[in-house]
Amino acid sequence: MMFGLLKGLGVTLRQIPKKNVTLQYPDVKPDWPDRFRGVHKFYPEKCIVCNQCARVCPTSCISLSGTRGEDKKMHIETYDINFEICILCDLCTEVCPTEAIQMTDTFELAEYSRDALFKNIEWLAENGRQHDARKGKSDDQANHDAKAADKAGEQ
Amino acid sequence: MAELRTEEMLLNVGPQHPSTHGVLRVVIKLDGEIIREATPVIGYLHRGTEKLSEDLQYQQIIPYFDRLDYISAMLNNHAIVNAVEKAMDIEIPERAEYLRVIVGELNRTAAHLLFVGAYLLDLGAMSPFLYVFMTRERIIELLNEISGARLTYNYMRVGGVKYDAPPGWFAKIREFIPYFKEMYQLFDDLITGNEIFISRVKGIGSYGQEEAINYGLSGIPLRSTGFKWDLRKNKSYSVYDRFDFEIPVGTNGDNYDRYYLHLLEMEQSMRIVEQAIDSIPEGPVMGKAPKILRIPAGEYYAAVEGAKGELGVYIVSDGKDKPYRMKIRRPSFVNLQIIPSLLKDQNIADFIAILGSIDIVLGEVDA
Amino acid sequence: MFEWLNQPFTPMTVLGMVIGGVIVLSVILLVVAYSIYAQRKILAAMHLRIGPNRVGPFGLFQSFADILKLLLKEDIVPAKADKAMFLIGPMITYVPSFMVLAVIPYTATHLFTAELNVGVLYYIALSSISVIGVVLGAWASNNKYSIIGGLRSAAQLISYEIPLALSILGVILMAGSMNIVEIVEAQKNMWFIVPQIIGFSVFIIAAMAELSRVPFDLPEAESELVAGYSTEYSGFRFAFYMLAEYVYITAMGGLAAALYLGGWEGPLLPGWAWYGIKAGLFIFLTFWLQGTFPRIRNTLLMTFSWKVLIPISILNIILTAIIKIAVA
Amino acid sequence: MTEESKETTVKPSAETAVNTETQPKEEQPDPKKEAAQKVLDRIRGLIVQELGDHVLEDALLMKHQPTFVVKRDHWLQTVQLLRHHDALGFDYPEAMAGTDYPANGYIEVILYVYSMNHNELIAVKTRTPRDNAELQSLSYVYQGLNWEEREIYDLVGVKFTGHPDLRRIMMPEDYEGHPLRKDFSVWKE
Repeated sequence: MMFGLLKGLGVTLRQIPKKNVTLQYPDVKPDWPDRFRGVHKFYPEKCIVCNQCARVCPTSCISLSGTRGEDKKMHIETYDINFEICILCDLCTEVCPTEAIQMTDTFELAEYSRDALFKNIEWLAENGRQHDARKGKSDDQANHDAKAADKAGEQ
Repeated sequence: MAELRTEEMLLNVGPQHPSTHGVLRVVIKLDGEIIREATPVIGYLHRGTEKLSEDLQYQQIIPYFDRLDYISAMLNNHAIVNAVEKAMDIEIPERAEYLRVIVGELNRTAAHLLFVGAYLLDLGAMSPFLYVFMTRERIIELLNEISGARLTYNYMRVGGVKYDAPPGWFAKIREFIPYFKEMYQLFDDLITGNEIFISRVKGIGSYGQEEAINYGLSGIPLRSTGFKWDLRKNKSYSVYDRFDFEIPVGTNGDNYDRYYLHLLEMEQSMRIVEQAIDSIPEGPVMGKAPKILRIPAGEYYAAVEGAKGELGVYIVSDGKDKPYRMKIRRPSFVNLQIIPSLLKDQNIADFIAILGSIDIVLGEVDA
Repeated sequence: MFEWLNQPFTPMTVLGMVIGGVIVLSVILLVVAYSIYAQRKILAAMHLRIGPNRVGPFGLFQSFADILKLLLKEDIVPAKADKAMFLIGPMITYVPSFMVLAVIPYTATHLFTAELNVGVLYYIALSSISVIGVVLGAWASNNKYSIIGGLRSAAQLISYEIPLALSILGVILMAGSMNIVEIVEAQKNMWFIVPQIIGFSVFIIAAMAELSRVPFDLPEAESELVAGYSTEYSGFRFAFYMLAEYVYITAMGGLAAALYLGGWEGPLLPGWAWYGIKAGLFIFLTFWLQGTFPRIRNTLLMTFSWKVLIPISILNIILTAIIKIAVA
Repeated sequence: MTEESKETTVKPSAETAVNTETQPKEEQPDPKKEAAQKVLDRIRGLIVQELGDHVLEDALLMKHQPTFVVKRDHWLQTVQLLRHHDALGFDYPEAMAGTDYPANGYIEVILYVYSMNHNELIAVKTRTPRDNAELQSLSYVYQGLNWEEREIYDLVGVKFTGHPDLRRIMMPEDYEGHPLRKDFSVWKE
C-alpha cells in the first residue's frame, strides 16, 4: 500500500548527487544556436530600400525611409524597429533580398522606459557590429552562407 | 434549537490565481466546501486573432498561430499551413512532411510534459514540474536549433518548412530518445504509483463517451473515455499513415486516465519521431508555392491533431491574398465547456484537480 | 546546570532567566534561518538546481536577507479586515511556538530549559493554541480563501492532535513518565523507535499534519487557496506566521528526537550534537517529503485521521500496555 | 422576415457555388469528388424525404465538402434531424462559425458536424439578415455549441433564441459592437 510512496521518495533522493542543470544566468549566458532569432542587426550599406521587410511585417513594427542618391540608387535614411510590438518572427530577414536586416543572438530587451524599445538605425547597426565582433567575422560569414544556402534550397 | 442559517458563498477563482493556467476566471458558488455551480469567465487573453487574420497575408498569419497554444506552436503552425495547402492543393516535398511530423511530435511531447508537470504542481507536488522542465528543455533546445526560437517557432511555410535540419540534428534526437525514456521511467515511478496522487485523481471528474462527443471534446479529454479518436489516424493528414503507432485510450474518463494518457501519448510520439528520423528521405524542404498565396474563393475547413485536441481552421476566401474570414476551432476552448457540468457538486479540493486535467491553454481558449 | 524551577526569585535569577531565554531564542532563530536555507538547498538539489547563492558565500545569508526584507515591508491591513484580530492573529500563533521550546531538552544537562514533570502535556497543550491564531487571522482577513484555509487548518490541526497525543501515549507508557528528560533517560538501553515503531509511524504522519507540511499542507495549499490563511498578510506579520511554522518544525524535530530517537544519547560526539543530528533528520524528512509528494485530498485527510490513525494509535497503546505488563 | 431580405438571402448562394466548382471541371472525374457527391445526394435525399423540399435552399460541394444551405426558419429542425436520424447520426459538432457579408446583407452561420458512425463530415449553414440577426439556438442539440454560439453572438452579433446563457464571452459585458462584423471599427466617430 505504501510502495508507491516509497518509490517516489527513492526517486527524489537519487537526484541529490546528480549534476545541476541550471545556468547561473547573468554570469553564464546561454549558448544559442546559429539560427537563433534575437534582436535584429542592420547593415545600412546593404539596404536598397525595397520596403519588403516593412510590408511583410505582421505587426507593422518596421518603419523606414530612404532617398535616391547621386548614383541613382536608393539609400536608407531612417530605419526603426519598435520592439514593443516586434514578435521576432523572422519574416523580415526572410524576405530581405540583400541580407541587410538579420537577426542576432541578443535576447535581452528589458528597458526602463518604453521609448528605449524604439530602436533606430544607429542602434541596430551598432548591434550588428557588436554581434559580428562577438561571433567573429568568419563565423558570421559562415552563418550568412548557410542562410544563403537555405534560401537557395527554398526556391 | 433554531435552524442553522447557512449561506452560499461566491468564490472568485482567477483571473489571477496560481492554478488557472493563465487568466481563466471561474466563479464558483460554494455550499460549505461543495461546489454548487461553476461559471467559467474567459476572454482575458482575447487578442482577436481571427479578426487580425482578416488583415494579414497567409504567411503573416503563421506567427500569430504560434501564439494560440503557445506551448505547442509547431502543431499550430501545422494547422494553418495544412489548411492553406489543402485549400490550394499544394503538394509539399516529402522531406518537409517528415520534418513537420518530427518537430510536431517533439512539440507534442513537450506540451504533454508541461501538462504533467503543471498538473502535479496544481496538486501540490513541486518536483515533477522541475523534472519535466529538464526534459522539456532538451526538446526546446532541439526545436530552437532547427527553427531559431524556443517557443514561437514560425517554422512551417505554406509549401514546406523554413529550414532543413541543421547538421547533427538527427543525431541529437537519437541521443535524446534514451534520455527521454529514462525520464519517462522517473515520472512513472515518482507520480503514477503514488497513492496520494491516485487518491486525488482516480474516479474523479469522470464523464461518459456520449457526453464527451456531444460536447465536441477532442484530444485526450475525448480519448480518456475510451473513444478511439485521433485525427492522425482517423483523418490521416501529412505522412502519419506511414508510421506505426498506437492511439492509447482510457476507460473511465476520469482525471487519472487523462493524466496517464498524456504519458502514454508521449511514448507514442517518440515512437513516431524514431521512425521518422530513420526513414526521412533526402530532398528539398520547400516545394513549389506561389510567392503570394491566393486561395480560390470558397470555404474550407481542415484540422490537425493539436496537443489539446482537434485544431481546425475554417477559411472563407474571396480569392484575395488575405482570408475573408478565419475561424479557428480551438480544442481548449471546446474542451473547457465541460467544466461547469464536471464541477457541479464536487468538493472544492477537486476543483483544481479537475480543471487541471482538462489541459487548457488560455492563449488558445481566448484566441 | 541551572535548576530554574527551584531557585528563589531574585533579580539575579531573573537576569539569568532573561539571558538564558535570549540565548535559546537566538539559537533557535539561527536554527530556523538555516533550516529554511537547508530546505531551499535540499529542494534545489533534488531538482538539480543551484538554489540560493547570491547573498553571502553559497547564499548562506539568504534567510537573513529575506527576514530583513519582510521586516522592512509595509504592514498592510485590508480595509475590510477586523483590525484588532488581524493584528493579534500572528502573535497568538507565534508566541506558543517559542514557548514550547522550554521543554525541549537538547542536552543532558538541559541548560536553559525547563525540566517539567508534564513536559509532553505542556508541549501538546501549548502547540494547540497556535491554531487559534491561524483561525483568527484567517477570519479577520475577511478573505474567502483565508477563511477556507483557516477552517481547514482548524479541522486538520484538531483532528491530528488526537493521533499525535495517542501515539506519544505509547512512549509515556514505556517510560512511565511525562517528563521529557526522564523519557530520554529511559531510552538508555533501547531507543523507543524500536518497540514503538507503530507509534513512531503514526507520530511522523500526525506531526507532518500538525506542522501543515506536505503532503498535509492544505491550510496553505498555494495552488488552490492562493496562500490560505496568510493570503492577506504581508511584511513582518507574515514573517511571524512563517517563523512560527519553522520554529514548530524545529521543535517537533526536537520532540521526535527526544521521544523516539534517544535524545542526546550517542557515542563520541557531545550530547547537543547528537541531538542536532537527530532533530536534523526529522527536519530533513519534512523537506524530503515536500520534494516528493503531492497534496492529499482534504476529505481523505479527515477520514485518514479518524478512521486510520486513531484506531492504529489506540491499538498501539493496547499493545504497549500488554508488552509492558508481560515484561514486568 | 421582410420580403426584401428574403430575396437577398436566396440570391448569392449560386454565386459562391459557381466559384468553388469551376476548377476541376474539364478534368476526368475526381474520385474524391464523386464520393463526396454521393454523400451529398444521399443526405439531401434523406432531408427532403423527412422534412420536405422547402427546408433546403441549396446543397452543394465546397471542394469535396458536402454543404447544405438551410432556410433560417428550419435551422433547428434540420440540425435536429441530422443529429437524431439513425441513417444520419451526426453526433459530433466540429466547428461553428459566423461570417458577415455586408454586401449581401446577411450573416452566414456555418456548422460542421461529423458522424462518428458513418465517418462523414458535412457542413450545414444558414443565413440571417444582418440587422436583427437571429437564429434558433442549437445548444440543446449539441451542448458543445453553447460557447460557440456565445462567441458568434459576441463577435458577429447573431442572437440565438432559446440559448440558456447568451452573454458576451470574449469582450466585456458592456462592450458595444461586434468586432467580427466587417463594418466594425474601433475608431469611434
